[in-house]
Amino acid sequence: MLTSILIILFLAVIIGLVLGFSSVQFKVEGDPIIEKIDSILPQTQCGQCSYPGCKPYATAIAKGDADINQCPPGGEKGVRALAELMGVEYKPLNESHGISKPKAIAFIDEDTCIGCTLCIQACPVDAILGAAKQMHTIIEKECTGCELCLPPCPVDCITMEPIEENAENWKWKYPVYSIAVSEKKVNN
Amino acid sequence: MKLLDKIFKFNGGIQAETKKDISTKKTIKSLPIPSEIRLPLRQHIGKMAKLRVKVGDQVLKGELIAEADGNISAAIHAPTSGKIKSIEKLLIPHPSGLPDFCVTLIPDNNDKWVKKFPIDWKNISLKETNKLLLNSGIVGLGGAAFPSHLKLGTNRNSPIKTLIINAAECEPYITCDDMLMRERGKDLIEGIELVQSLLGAEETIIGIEDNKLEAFKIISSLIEKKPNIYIKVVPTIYPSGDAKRLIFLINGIKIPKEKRSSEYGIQMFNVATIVAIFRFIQYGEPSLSRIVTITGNIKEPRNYEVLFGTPLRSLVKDAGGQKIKNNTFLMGGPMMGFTLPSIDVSVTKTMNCVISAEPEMIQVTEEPLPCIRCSKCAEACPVSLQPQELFWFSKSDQFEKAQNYNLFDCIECGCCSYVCPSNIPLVQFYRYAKSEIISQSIAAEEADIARERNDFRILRLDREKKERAERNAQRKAENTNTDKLKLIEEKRAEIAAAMDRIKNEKNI
Amino acid sequence: MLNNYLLIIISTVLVNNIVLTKILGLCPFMGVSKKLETSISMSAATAFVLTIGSMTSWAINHYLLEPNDLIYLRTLTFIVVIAAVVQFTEMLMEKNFPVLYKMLGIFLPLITTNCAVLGIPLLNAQASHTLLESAVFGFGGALGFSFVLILFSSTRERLEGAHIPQPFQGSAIAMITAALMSLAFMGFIGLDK
Amino acid sequence: MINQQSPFIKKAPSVTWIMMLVMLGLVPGTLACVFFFGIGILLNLTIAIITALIFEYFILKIRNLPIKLFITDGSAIVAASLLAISIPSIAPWWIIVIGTFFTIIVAKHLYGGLGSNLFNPAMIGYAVLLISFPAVMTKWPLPASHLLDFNLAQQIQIFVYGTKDVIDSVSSATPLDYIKTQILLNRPYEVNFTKGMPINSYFNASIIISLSFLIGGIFMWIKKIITWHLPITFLISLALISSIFWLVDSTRYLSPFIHLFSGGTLLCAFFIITDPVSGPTTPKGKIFFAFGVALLVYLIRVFGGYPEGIAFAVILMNICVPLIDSLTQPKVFGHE
Repeated sequence: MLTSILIILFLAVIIGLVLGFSSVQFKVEGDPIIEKIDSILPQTQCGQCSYPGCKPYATAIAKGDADINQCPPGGEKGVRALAELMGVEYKPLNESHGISKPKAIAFIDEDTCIGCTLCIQACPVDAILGAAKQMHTIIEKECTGCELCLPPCPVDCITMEPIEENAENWKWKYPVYSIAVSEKKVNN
Repeated sequence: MKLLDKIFKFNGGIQAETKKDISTKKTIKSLPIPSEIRLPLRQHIGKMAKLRVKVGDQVLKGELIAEADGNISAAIHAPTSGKIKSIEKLLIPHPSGLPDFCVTLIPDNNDKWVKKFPIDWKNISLKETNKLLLNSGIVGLGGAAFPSHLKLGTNRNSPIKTLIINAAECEPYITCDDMLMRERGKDLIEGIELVQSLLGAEETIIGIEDNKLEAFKIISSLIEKKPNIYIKVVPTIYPSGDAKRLIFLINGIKIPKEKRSSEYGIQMFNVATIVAIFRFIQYGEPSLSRIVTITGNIKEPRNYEVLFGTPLRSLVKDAGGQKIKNNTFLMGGPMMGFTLPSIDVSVTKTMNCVISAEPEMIQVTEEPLPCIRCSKCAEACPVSLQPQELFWFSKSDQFEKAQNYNLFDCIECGCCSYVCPSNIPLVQFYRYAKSEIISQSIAAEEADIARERNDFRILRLDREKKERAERNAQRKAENTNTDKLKLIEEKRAEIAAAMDRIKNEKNI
Repeated sequence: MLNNYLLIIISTVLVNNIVLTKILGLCPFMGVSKKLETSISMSAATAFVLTIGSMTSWAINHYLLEPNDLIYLRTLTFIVVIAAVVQFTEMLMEKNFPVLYKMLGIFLPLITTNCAVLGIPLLNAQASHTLLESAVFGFGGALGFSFVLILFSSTRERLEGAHIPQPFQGSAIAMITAALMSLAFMGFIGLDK
Repeated sequence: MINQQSPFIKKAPSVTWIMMLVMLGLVPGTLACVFFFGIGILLNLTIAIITALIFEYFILKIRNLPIKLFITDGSAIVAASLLAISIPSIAPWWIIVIGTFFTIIVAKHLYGGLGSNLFNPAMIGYAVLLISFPAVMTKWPLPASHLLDFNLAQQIQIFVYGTKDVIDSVSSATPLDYIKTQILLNRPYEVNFTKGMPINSYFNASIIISLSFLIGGIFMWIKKIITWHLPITFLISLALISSIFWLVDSTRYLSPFIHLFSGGTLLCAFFIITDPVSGPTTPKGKIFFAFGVALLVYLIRVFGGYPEGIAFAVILMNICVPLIDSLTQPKVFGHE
């Protein structure tokens, strides 16, 4: 009886020492996984995930505070990529955070705009040009379509316009055939 | 003249029925000026040409309508004299079937030339010649539509040793290069000599498939006395006319996807492009027309010399119309071409061939089955890819893996689909996957920009906040400072007073 | 002598494969076999834990438990030792391969409860192997585990594009595949004689 | 259906046509089997094909796939035929039905049907049967010209009730089985081809059957359904491996000749490992795969517990196929 207790004690001490030593030796700082997650997120900075931007959301995912299905602009593909990176099961987009829709770009109706600069302050990527009491315009190339400029506008002069398909951005479509060859796999 | 014997062989390829004799029975015919000309502003690889005319302008034949926008772009000229009717989005010959900007010109039927400026290339520098070529509007007429001035450009690292003339014309049905060689061999040879000396190349090799006997005879007799021009007959195996495949057949050099042939001292031109360059330099005529094969399900198949912008409808009408009406036309060959969105599109610089679709071409008789991994496609792939794996990944959206299997090395030649026992439209899957990957990478780039800008904004807001805080603090500090000084001074005054008192007391 | 070790290896890798014949360690076998990359790293981690674990377990069994007639403590002490080795491996990985560490996720600490990892030291103790034999047995077990895990994950990657009937997608078809692999491994019966 | 993208022309044999040619290739071998092992082989074949089609029909119906398209592709018939030929001619009917079930339903359709199966369906069916019913699966009739003393009533009786209640004298161990037992028991064995021992009649039959399969194989090769890689590598590897052992100790190990011409070696070489779906696709991979199968076949035949290792060897190598394929990618044009 006594020997067994002694042996267990002995083991506990040895193991404790080894682990204690290695925990000092292999101390980890920083978390490169955040960068990886951030690179998957679409960087719209829209805040639909309930975090103030993509980076904060990435941090929250890495910490385990947020789920992977809270990013509507990333859509199903984004969730899949996150699921793969994190090694968890795919789950459908959480609709309480919004639904995925095709990318759109904000347009300012320049006749209505009163130049209040509220939208400029709201834009997360500084894609709106203009100064006080002057008409504002959107730098199309830089607009992420986050819609954050819509609510602050006092005169509702901003509209979201989906990007039109033209000969330049046109994509070949998924071949459609009547049977299983081309049936896309939905699960896992 | 020398005949080169050693032929290298790439993996696979296919031997399809060439069907070329359909359209070689008659000579090249010039199509009369149509009643309306619609010129798309994007007929080449690169940026859309920059418009130089406005609605209502009167233009002469050969006058600049749109100029090259930057270096990777090509100019567009009026194919005949007339009046600009409109500038609007119209259907263009593009697989998307989407409209794009076009200039509509109403010909006045005078066909009056603008003043031509032949180039005295022997007495001016290469750089100047090249600058002039920028607005020749000449692009690769084999179908790739790569602006030719870039290929003749001077800013390259390695000198060009070999000029290869692509006369393989490997796709079935197409005969425009064949007919050009038969009828305009002299222009071609003069053009070759010109381009060879422009490039400073030591030799020229003409690569021709062994099914064009007549053209071969004519060309060989023309180059009999030319010491630096060789002709090399390659076997009729599609896709021997693909640039990198042809270079390999001729020189045994395998040029990877991401490299240009010029890095290996080789430059390649299509026969029609050579003639266009020759005409521009010799006579000052910009690129205004091309030879188009019209064949297939048509009453009078033959080759036409057609002005750019001519509606396909007038071409079809002149060729007697379709034998079996189905209103479907393919642009390019049957292996790599695409169905035209409408008969109302116009002839462009890339339109080497129009095939009036045979019913069996557009009607799939057998249903596709799943891939049975028979690897017939891998045996046929001229790039030595694994089409069955690419298909497997493309159909299930596993793009990363598809890229690991070198999806982007695929030249979409269609050999895999041609031999597939399961009837799978393999090339369609690759195009889909490529499109998706490209759009994803564009999205990723945009995301990077957005991230940077967002980071910058956060930084800026932080800095502003800090600055504000600092200012406040400073202001506060300033306030407190004066108070303190006052205090100290008061204290000092008190001390001094006390000292004085003590002194006084001592003195007393 | 060498023959003996060779037989142990053949036996543990092919004939008595720890996963397919002994049906031990199914949890990571199913859990981390979705991607080839993770399965390779999982294999490495398990091999490390198994070899070290079976050696330390041997030492404890040989020097502490058997002389003191405390064989009933085997399971308990082995679990503790394995848990410690796993903890150690985890820290090592977090430091050196952080992305992998994140990808393996819960399955890394779960090596502790991997019955293969406990099973091998126990089998070692039962068969009264020597230190070297224990190490070889542990390593062979790990090799067998890695071997089938890597093969299994490569087949599962291939299945990703397959048009599997809805009810059989995911784990179901993986279990069936494992069963068929096990069936094939039955062909090795008798090879270790 | 309208084809809207290139290429607009094509010329390829259909899957059905390929499967039909495979069936044609099987004809000489099957006839030889029938000649030596009796009409039972034909009964097996018939019942296997019928049950395979029935299973196929129902599973397609359940999976909501176009029935006509997939039934006519012929893959089920080929798989069932390969299974039936491997099963002893005196096996009862339910053996075939169980085997076909595993072949069609488990090995093929659970994995997604045509083109998706990881394992060779026929070999899965065979391996399941061999492990579950070893006694039945290793009992072949003595090879003789069974067509001459053909007794339909007896055959059907065997087919319905199995051999147990009928007669015992018709069956014996296969040559590989016999030799293995003899070696295990340290007894001498005969591999002489001229004496009239039962083992010799086995070999004579084996050689003729093997040659018939070879003819079928060559036919498929001429028709370009199979490439040389798989069968040739397999046969050469098996010959090489067995030669090495045989040269080391010819009293313990059989000559390569016997290995090549016994069991289902040639059937395996031309019809089983050439299954495109479960096999590798790259030329190098094919060589690797065939070598692996040969090695495993030899190991299991000589050292393992089962008399014939083809089914196990093929399935084991099938498991390795995705890995082999990804590791043996040919060099892409222009890549160094």
